[in-house]
Amino acid sequence: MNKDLYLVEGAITNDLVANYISRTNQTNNGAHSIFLGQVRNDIIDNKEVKAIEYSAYSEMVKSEMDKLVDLIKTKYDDVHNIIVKHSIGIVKTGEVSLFVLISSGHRKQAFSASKEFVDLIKEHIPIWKKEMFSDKTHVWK
Amino acid sequence: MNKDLYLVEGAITNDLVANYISRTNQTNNGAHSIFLGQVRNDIIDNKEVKAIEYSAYSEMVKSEMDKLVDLIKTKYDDVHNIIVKHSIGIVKTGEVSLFVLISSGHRKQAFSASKEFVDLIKEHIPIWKKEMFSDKTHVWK
Amino acid sequence: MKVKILFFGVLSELTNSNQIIIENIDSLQNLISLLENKYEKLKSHKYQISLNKEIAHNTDILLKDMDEIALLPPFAGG
Amino acid sequence: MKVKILFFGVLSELTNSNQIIIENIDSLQNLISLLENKYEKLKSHKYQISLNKEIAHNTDILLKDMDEIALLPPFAGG
Repeated sequence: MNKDLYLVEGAITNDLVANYISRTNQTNNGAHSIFLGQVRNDIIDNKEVKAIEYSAYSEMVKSEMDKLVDLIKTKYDDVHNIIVKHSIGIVKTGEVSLFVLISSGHRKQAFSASKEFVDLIKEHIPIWKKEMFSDKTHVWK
Repeated sequence: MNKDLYLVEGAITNDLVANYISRTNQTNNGAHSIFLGQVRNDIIDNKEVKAIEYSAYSEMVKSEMDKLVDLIKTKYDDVHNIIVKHSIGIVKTGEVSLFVLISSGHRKQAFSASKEFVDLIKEHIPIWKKEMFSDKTHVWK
Repeated sequence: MKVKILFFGVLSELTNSNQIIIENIDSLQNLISLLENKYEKLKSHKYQISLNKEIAHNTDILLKDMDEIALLPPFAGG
Repeated sequence: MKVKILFFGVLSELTNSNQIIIENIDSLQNLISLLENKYEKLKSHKYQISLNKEIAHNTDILLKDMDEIALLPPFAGG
Protein backbone atom coordinates (compact mmCIF):
# COMPACT_ATOMS: atom_id res chain seq x y z
CA MET A 1 0.00 0.00 0.00
CA ASN A 2 3.00 2.27 0.47
CA LYS A 3 3.32 2.58 -3.26
CA ASP A 4 -0.16 4.08 -3.52
CA LEU A 5 0.01 7.76 -4.39
CA TYR A 6 -2.85 8.82 -2.11
CA LEU A 7 -3.89 5.95 0.19
CA VAL A 8 -2.00 4.73 3.25
CA GLU A 9 -2.89 1.59 5.21
CA GLY A 10 -3.76 2.54 8.81
CA ALA A 11 -2.93 5.79 10.59
CA ILE A 12 -0.69 8.42 9.00
CA THR A 13 2.44 8.42 11.14
CA ASN A 14 4.43 11.38 12.42
CA ASP A 15 7.39 9.95 10.53
CA LEU A 16 5.55 10.13 7.22
CA VAL A 17 4.54 13.75 7.87
CA ALA A 18 8.03 14.71 9.07
CA ASN A 19 9.55 13.06 6.02
CA TYR A 20 7.47 15.13 3.61
CA ILE A 21 8.10 18.33 5.59
CA SER A 22 11.85 17.70 5.35
CA ARG A 23 11.56 17.83 1.56
CA THR A 24 9.97 21.30 1.40
CA ASN A 25 13.21 23.24 1.07
CA GLN A 26 13.02 24.30 -2.57
CA THR A 27 14.15 27.93 -2.46
CA ASN A 28 11.29 29.30 -4.57
CA ASN A 29 8.82 28.34 -1.82
CA GLY A 30 7.89 30.93 0.78
CA ALA A 31 4.94 29.22 2.46
CA HIS A 32 3.67 25.77 3.33
CA SER A 33 0.19 25.09 4.62
CA ILE A 34 -0.24 21.68 6.22
CA PHE A 35 -3.52 20.13 7.29
CA LEU A 36 -3.82 17.10 9.55
CA GLY A 37 -7.24 15.52 10.03
CA GLN A 38 -7.39 13.46 13.21
CA VAL A 39 -9.92 10.92 14.51
CA ARG A 40 -11.88 12.65 17.27
CA ASN A 41 -13.51 11.06 20.32
CA ASP A 42 -17.03 12.07 19.28
CA ILE A 43 -19.95 10.96 21.43
CA ILE A 44 -22.80 9.35 19.47
CA ASP A 45 -25.86 8.08 21.38
CA ASN A 46 -23.84 8.32 24.64
CA LYS A 47 -21.06 6.15 23.26
CA GLU A 48 -17.54 7.37 22.59
CA VAL A 49 -15.89 6.73 19.21
CA LYS A 50 -12.75 4.60 19.71
CA ALA A 51 -11.63 4.21 16.10
CA ILE A 52 -12.74 4.71 12.51
CA GLU A 53 -12.48 2.09 9.81
CA TYR A 54 -12.06 3.77 6.43
CA SER A 55 -12.92 2.05 3.18
CA ALA A 56 -12.42 3.43 -0.32
CA TYR A 57 -13.13 2.84 -4.00
CA SER A 58 -9.36 2.92 -4.53
CA GLU A 59 -9.18 3.28 -8.31
CA MET A 60 -11.73 6.08 -8.26
CA VAL A 61 -9.89 7.78 -5.39
CA LYS A 62 -6.88 7.90 -7.72
CA SER A 63 -8.74 9.36 -10.71
CA GLU A 64 -10.78 11.85 -8.66
CA MET A 65 -7.81 13.01 -6.58
CA ASP A 66 -5.78 13.52 -9.77
CA LYS A 67 -8.57 15.82 -10.97
CA LEU A 68 -8.66 17.80 -7.72
CA VAL A 69 -4.89 18.26 -7.66
CA ASP A 70 -5.03 19.53 -11.26
CA LEU A 71 -7.93 21.83 -10.46
CA ILE A 72 -6.11 23.41 -7.48
CA LYS A 73 -2.83 23.80 -9.38
CA THR A 74 -4.67 25.45 -12.27
CA LYS A 75 -6.66 27.80 -10.06
CA TYR A 76 -3.74 28.75 -7.79
CA ASP A 77 -0.79 29.59 -10.02
CA ASP A 78 1.54 30.34 -7.08
CA VAL A 79 1.14 26.76 -5.76
CA HIS A 80 4.21 24.67 -6.66
CA ASN A 81 3.51 21.41 -4.92
CA ILE A 82 0.67 19.38 -3.40
CA ILE A 83 1.00 16.25 -1.27
CA VAL A 84 -2.08 14.39 -0.02
CA LYS A 85 -2.39 11.10 1.88
CA HIS A 86 -5.56 9.51 3.27
CA SER A 87 -5.83 6.45 5.50
CA ILE A 88 -7.74 3.30 4.70
CA GLY A 89 -8.39 0.63 7.33
CA ILE A 90 -8.48 1.29 11.06
CA VAL A 91 -7.36 4.58 12.62
CA LYS A 92 -7.77 5.11 16.37
CA THR A 93 -8.86 8.32 18.11
CA GLY A 94 -5.95 10.72 18.40
CA GLU A 95 -4.37 9.34 15.22
CA VAL A 96 -4.16 11.15 11.88
CA SER A 97 -6.16 9.99 8.83
CA LEU A 98 -5.64 12.88 6.38
CA PHE A 99 -2.46 14.78 5.54
CA VAL A 100 -2.32 17.65 3.06
CA LEU A 101 0.75 19.76 2.33
CA ILE A 102 0.54 22.70 -0.08
CA SER A 103 3.60 24.76 -0.95
CA SER A 104 3.55 28.12 -2.69
CA GLY A 105 5.62 31.21 -3.27
CA HIS A 106 3.56 33.38 -0.93
CA ARG A 107 1.24 32.54 1.95
CA LYS A 108 -2.07 33.78 0.56
CA GLN A 109 -2.50 31.01 -2.01
CA ALA A 110 -1.16 28.31 0.33
CA PHE A 111 -3.91 29.13 2.84
CA SER A 112 -6.74 29.47 0.30
CA ALA A 113 -5.73 26.41 -1.71
CA SER A 114 -5.38 24.27 1.39
CA LYS A 115 -8.85 25.10 2.71
CA GLU A 116 -10.50 24.64 -0.70
CA PHE A 117 -8.64 21.38 -1.37
CA VAL A 118 -9.72 19.80 1.94
CA ASP A 119 -13.34 20.87 1.29
CA LEU A 120 -13.17 19.29 -2.18
CA ILE A 121 -11.68 16.06 -0.80
CA LYS A 122 -14.62 15.71 1.61
CA GLU A 123 -17.07 16.35 -1.23
CA HIS A 124 -15.59 14.36 -4.12
CA ILE A 125 -13.37 11.53 -2.91
CA PRO A 126 -15.07 8.10 -2.57
CA ILE A 127 -14.09 7.19 0.97
CA TRP A 128 -16.43 6.03 3.73
CA LYS A 129 -16.08 5.60 7.43
CA LYS A 130 -17.41 3.24 10.04
CA GLU A 131 -17.23 4.81 13.50
CA MET A 132 -16.46 2.09 16.02
CA PHE A 133 -17.36 2.06 19.73
CA SER A 134 -15.78 0.12 22.59
CA ASP A 135 -18.85 -2.15 22.84
CA LYS A 136 -18.11 -3.45 19.29
CA THR A 137 -21.08 -1.65 17.74
CA HIS A 138 -20.57 0.78 14.88
CA VAL A 139 -22.20 3.57 12.87
CA TRP A 140 -21.64 4.25 9.15
CA LYS A 141 -20.78 7.78 8.06
CA MET B 1 17.24 30.88 23.50
CA ASN B 2 15.50 27.49 23.54
CA LYS B 3 13.69 28.52 26.67
CA ASP B 4 12.06 31.44 24.87
CA LEU B 5 8.37 30.81 24.31
CA TYR B 6 8.25 32.34 20.83
CA LEU B 7 11.76 33.04 19.52
CA VAL B 8 14.23 30.46 18.24
CA GLU B 9 17.87 31.23 17.38
CA GLY B 10 18.49 30.48 13.69
CA ALA B 11 16.31 28.36 11.37
CA ILE B 12 13.37 26.37 12.69
CA THR B 13 14.41 22.75 12.25
CA ASN B 14 12.36 19.84 10.94
CA ASP B 15 12.99 18.16 14.29
CA LEU B 16 11.36 20.99 16.19
CA VAL B 17 8.30 20.90 13.88
CA ALA B 18 8.08 17.09 14.03
CA ASN B 19 8.36 17.18 17.81
CA TYR B 20 5.37 19.51 18.16
CA ILE B 21 3.36 17.51 15.61
CA SER B 22 3.98 14.33 17.63
CA ARG B 23 2.25 15.96 20.60
CA THR B 24 -1.03 16.72 18.81
CA ASN B 25 -2.79 13.49 19.73
CA GLN B 26 -5.31 14.76 22.28
CA THR B 27 -8.48 12.90 21.32
CA ASN B 28 -10.73 15.99 21.36
CA ASN B 29 -8.80 17.42 18.39
CA GLY B 30 -10.08 16.77 14.90
CA ALA B 31 -7.97 19.18 12.87
CA HIS B 32 -4.54 20.77 12.89
CA SER B 33 -3.53 23.60 10.60
CA ILE B 34 0.21 24.13 10.34
CA PHE B 35 1.91 27.03 8.64
CA LEU B 36 5.61 27.13 7.74
CA GLY B 37 7.09 30.39 6.48
CA GLN B 38 10.27 29.80 4.53
CA VAL B 39 13.02 32.15 3.29
CA ARG B 40 12.53 32.53 -0.46
CA ASN B 41 15.19 33.23 -3.09
CA ASP B 42 13.66 36.57 -4.10
CA ILE B 43 15.43 38.64 -6.74
CA ILE B 44 15.93 42.30 -5.76
CA ASP B 45 17.75 44.63 -8.18
CA ASN B 46 18.98 41.55 -10.09
CA LYS B 47 20.50 40.00 -6.97
CA GLU B 48 19.28 36.81 -5.36
CA VAL B 49 18.52 36.70 -1.63
CA LYS B 50 20.79 34.14 0.08
CA ALA B 51 19.68 34.56 3.69
CA ILE B 52 17.67 36.78 6.00
CA GLU B 53 18.91 38.10 9.30
CA TYR B 54 15.99 38.61 11.67
CA SER B 55 16.14 40.95 14.63
CA ALA B 56 13.45 41.51 17.24
CA TYR B 57 12.41 43.61 20.18
CA SER B 58 12.28 40.40 22.20
CA GLU B 59 10.38 41.55 25.28
CA MET B 60 7.74 43.23 23.13
CA VAL B 61 7.49 40.12 20.92
CA LYS B 62 6.54 38.25 24.09
CA SER B 63 3.87 40.71 25.25
CA GLU B 64 2.38 41.27 21.77
CA MET B 65 2.34 37.55 20.90
CA ASP B 66 0.63 36.78 24.22
CA LYS B 67 -2.09 39.25 23.20
CA LEU B 68 -2.50 37.71 19.74
CA VAL B 69 -2.74 34.18 21.14
CA ASP B 70 -5.42 35.34 23.60
CA LEU B 71 -7.29 37.18 20.85
CA ILE B 72 -7.39 34.09 18.58
CA LYS B 73 -8.39 31.73 21.41
CA THR B 74 -11.20 34.10 22.42
CA LYS B 75 -12.49 34.59 18.89
CA TYR B 76 -12.25 30.90 17.89
CA ASP B 77 -13.82 28.86 20.68
CA ASP B 78 -13.15 25.52 18.94
CA VAL B 79 -9.37 26.17 18.99
CA HIS B 80 -7.72 24.16 21.80
CA ASN B 81 -4.06 24.86 21.26
CA ILE B 82 -1.71 27.32 19.55
CA ILE B 83 2.04 26.93 19.07
CA VAL B 84 4.11 29.65 17.40
CA LYS B 85 7.86 29.95 16.90
CA HIS B 86 9.75 32.65 14.97
CA SER B 87 13.45 32.73 14.13
CA ILE B 88 15.89 35.44 15.11
CA GLY B 89 19.39 35.62 13.65
CA ILE B 90 20.35 34.21 10.26
CA VAL B 91 18.07 31.90 8.25
CA LYS B 92 19.16 30.77 4.79
CA THR B 93 16.94 30.43 1.70
CA GLY B 94 15.01 27.18 1.83
CA GLU B 95 14.99 27.22 5.64
CA VAL B 96 11.96 27.87 7.84
CA SER B 97 11.64 31.05 9.93
CA LEU B 98 8.02 30.85 11.13
CA PHE B 99 6.08 27.86 12.48
CA VAL B 100 2.44 28.03 13.56
CA LEU B 101 0.36 25.05 14.68
CA ILE B 102 -3.32 25.51 15.52
CA SER B 103 -5.43 22.60 16.80
CA SER B 104 -9.21 22.56 16.96
CA GLY B 105 -12.15 20.23 17.18
CA HIS B 106 -13.21 20.78 13.56
CA ARG B 107 -11.34 22.00 10.52
CA LYS B 108 -13.20 25.24 9.82
CA GLN B 109 -11.81 27.17 12.79
CA ALA B 110 -8.32 25.68 12.41
CA PHE B 111 -8.13 27.07 8.87
CA SER B 112 -9.62 30.50 9.66
CA ALA B 113 -7.66 30.97 12.87
CA SER B 114 -4.41 29.97 11.22
CA LYS B 115 -4.76 32.45 8.36
CA GLU B 116 -5.84 35.28 10.66
CA PHE B 117 -3.08 34.56 13.18
CA VAL B 118 -0.31 34.67 10.56
CA ASP B 119 -1.72 37.95 9.17
CA LEU B 120 -1.74 39.42 12.71
CA ILE B 121 1.84 38.26 13.35
CA LYS B 122 3.03 40.10 10.24
CA GLU B 123 1.14 43.23 11.32
CA HIS B 124 1.80 43.39 15.06
CA ILE B 125 4.97 41.55 16.04
CA PRO B 126 8.13 43.71 16.27
CA ILE B 127 10.50 41.72 14.10
CA TRP B 128 12.61 43.04 11.24
CA LYS B 129 14.58 41.46 8.47
CA LYS B 130 17.76 42.23 6.59
CA GLU B 131 17.80 40.44 3.24
CA MET B 132 21.36 39.40 2.46
CA PHE B 133 22.90 38.85 -0.97
CA SER B 134 25.93 36.79 -1.97
CA ASP B 135 27.97 39.98 -2.66
CA LYS B 136 27.67 40.88 1.08
CA THR B 137 25.26 43.76 0.42
CA HIS B 138 21.86 43.82 2.12
CA VAL B 139 18.43 45.43 2.09
CA TRP B 140 16.26 46.14 5.16
CA LYS B 141 12.65 45.02 5.14
CA MET C 1 -22.65 -9.61 -21.66
CA LYS C 2 -21.81 -9.12 -18.00
CA VAL C 3 -21.40 -6.08 -15.80
CA LYS C 4 -19.80 -5.81 -12.38
CA ILE C 5 -21.56 -4.04 -9.52
CA LEU C 6 -19.63 -2.73 -6.50
CA PHE C 7 -21.21 -1.77 -3.16
CA PHE C 8 -19.47 0.59 -0.76
CA GLY C 9 -19.86 1.82 2.81
CA VAL C 10 -23.20 1.10 4.45
CA LEU C 11 -24.48 -0.40 1.17
CA SER C 12 -21.98 -3.26 1.32
CA GLU C 13 -23.27 -4.12 4.78
CA LEU C 14 -26.91 -3.78 3.73
CA THR C 15 -26.48 -5.99 0.63
CA ASN C 16 -24.00 -8.27 2.35
CA SER C 17 -21.87 -7.93 -0.79
CA ASN C 18 -18.81 -6.06 -1.94
CA GLN C 19 -19.41 -6.99 -5.53
CA ILE C 20 -21.74 -9.01 -7.73
CA ILE C 21 -21.94 -9.84 -11.43
CA ILE C 22 -25.13 -9.25 -13.40
CA GLU C 23 -25.66 -10.73 -16.88
CA ASN C 24 -27.75 -9.54 -19.79
CA ILE C 25 -28.84 -6.14 -18.61
CA ASP C 26 -29.18 -3.39 -21.23
CA SER C 27 -29.30 -0.03 -19.44
CA LEU C 28 -28.21 1.59 -16.22
CA GLN C 29 -31.85 2.42 -15.52
CA ASN C 30 -32.87 -1.23 -15.72
CA LEU C 31 -29.88 -2.31 -13.65
CA ILE C 32 -30.88 0.05 -10.82
CA SER C 33 -34.49 -1.24 -10.91
CA LEU C 34 -33.20 -4.80 -10.75
CA LEU C 35 -30.91 -4.00 -7.80
CA GLU C 36 -33.62 -2.15 -5.90
CA ASN C 37 -35.88 -5.19 -6.35
CA LYS C 38 -33.16 -7.57 -5.27
CA TYR C 39 -32.14 -5.42 -2.26
CA GLU C 40 -35.30 -3.66 -1.07
CA LYS C 41 -33.39 -1.60 1.50
CA LEU C 42 -31.51 0.25 -1.24
CA LYS C 43 -34.67 2.29 -1.83
CA SER C 44 -34.39 3.96 1.55
CA HIS C 45 -30.73 4.94 1.10
CA LYS C 46 -29.19 7.90 -0.63
CA TYR C 47 -26.44 7.04 -3.11
CA GLN C 48 -24.72 8.17 -6.29
CA ILE C 49 -23.87 5.83 -9.14
CA SER C 50 -20.55 5.60 -10.95
CA LEU C 51 -19.99 3.97 -14.33
CA ASN C 52 -16.38 2.96 -14.96
CA LYS C 53 -15.21 5.23 -12.11
CA GLU C 54 -17.01 8.34 -13.33
CA ILE C 55 -20.11 9.69 -11.58
CA ALA C 56 -23.19 9.02 -13.75
CA HIS C 57 -25.41 12.10 -13.71
CA ASN C 58 -28.31 10.28 -15.33
CA THR C 59 -29.30 6.63 -15.68
CA ASP C 60 -30.45 6.72 -19.31
CA ILE C 61 -27.24 5.03 -20.45
CA LEU C 62 -26.73 1.74 -22.33
CA LEU C 63 -24.36 -0.72 -20.72
CA LYS C 64 -21.52 -2.62 -22.39
CA ASP C 65 -19.84 -5.88 -21.54
CA MET C 66 -17.38 -5.51 -18.63
CA ASP C 67 -18.77 -2.18 -17.44
CA GLU C 68 -18.11 -1.49 -13.76
CA ILE C 69 -20.96 0.16 -11.87
CA ALA C 70 -20.62 1.25 -8.25
CA LEU C 71 -23.23 2.36 -5.71
CA LEU C 72 -21.70 5.12 -3.63
CA PRO C 73 -23.29 6.38 -0.42
CA PRO C 74 -22.43 9.97 0.57
CA PHE C 75 -18.66 10.37 0.85
CA ALA C 76 -17.16 10.70 4.31
CA GLY C 77 -13.43 11.02 3.89
CA GLY C 78 -11.16 13.07 6.15
CA MET D 1 15.87 61.52 35.26
CA LYS D 2 16.99 59.28 32.42
CA VAL D 3 15.16 57.43 29.66
CA LYS D 4 16.43 54.65 27.43
CA ILE D 5 15.94 54.81 23.66
CA LEU D 6 16.11 51.65 21.49
CA PHE D 7 16.56 51.63 17.71
CA PHE D 8 15.52 48.64 15.60
CA GLY D 9 15.87 47.41 12.04
CA VAL D 10 17.07 49.98 9.52
CA LEU D 11 17.00 52.67 12.23
CA SER D 12 19.75 50.96 14.23
CA GLU D 13 21.93 51.06 11.10
CA LEU D 14 21.03 54.66 10.32
CA THR D 15 21.74 55.90 13.86
CA ASN D 16 24.66 53.52 14.33
CA SER D 17 23.12 52.67 17.70
CA ASN D 18 21.07 49.95 19.28
CA GLN D 19 20.37 52.01 22.35
CA ILE D 20 21.18 55.37 23.89
CA ILE D 21 20.38 57.10 27.18
CA ILE D 22 18.88 60.60 27.22
CA GLU D 23 18.75 62.69 30.41
CA ASN D 24 16.37 65.40 31.49
CA ILE D 25 13.71 65.22 28.83
CA ASP D 26 10.12 65.89 29.86
CA SER D 27 7.81 64.58 27.12
CA LEU D 28 7.74 62.06 24.32
CA GLN D 29 7.11 64.92 21.88
CA ASN D 30 10.29 66.70 22.95
CA LEU D 31 12.26 63.47 22.89
CA ILE D 32 11.27 62.81 19.28
CA SER D 33 12.23 66.38 18.27
CA LEU D 34 15.58 65.93 19.98
CA LEU D 35 16.19 62.59 18.23
CA GLU D 36 15.21 63.94 14.81
CA ASN D 37 17.68 66.80 15.32
CA LYS D 38 20.41 64.44 16.46
CA TYR D 39 19.76 61.96 13.62
CA GLU D 40 18.51 63.98 10.64
CA LYS D 41 17.82 60.86 8.58
CA LEU D 42 15.08 59.77 10.99
CA LYS D 43 12.82 62.40 9.38
CA SER D 44 12.76 60.54 6.10
CA HIS D 45 11.84 57.18 7.68
CA LYS D 46 8.51 55.81 8.73
CA TYR D 47 8.38 54.42 12.26
CA GLN D 48 6.09 53.79 15.22
CA ILE D 49 7.06 54.61 18.79
CA SER D 50 6.65 52.33 21.78
CA LEU D 51 6.72 53.43 25.41
CA ASN D 52 7.55 50.63 27.84
CA LYS D 53 6.74 48.01 25.16
CA GLU D 54 3.33 49.39 24.26
CA ILE D 55 2.71 51.26 21.00
CA ALA D 56 2.25 54.99 21.74
CA HIS D 57 -0.61 56.33 19.63
CA ASN D 58 0.22 59.96 20.39
CA THR D 59 3.34 61.77 21.58
CA ASP D 60 1.67 64.11 24.07
CA ILE D 61 2.89 62.02 27.00
CA LEU D 62 5.08 62.97 29.97
CA LEU D 63 8.10 60.74 30.52
CA LYS D 64 9.24 59.23 33.82
CA ASP D 65 12.65 58.11 35.00
CA MET D 66 13.63 54.71 33.52
CA ASP D 67 11.06 54.80 30.73
CA GLU D 68 12.01 52.69 27.72
CA ILE D 69 11.18 54.21 24.33
CA ALA D 70 11.72 52.30 21.09
CA LEU D 71 11.67 53.50 17.48
CA LEU D 72 10.11 50.74 15.40
CA PRO D 73 10.25 50.71 11.60
CA PRO D 74 7.44 48.80 9.84
CA PHE D 75 7.36 45.21 11.08
CA ALA D 76 8.59 42.50 8.72
CA GLY D 77 8.29 39.18 10.55
CA GLY D 78 7.49 35.86 8.91
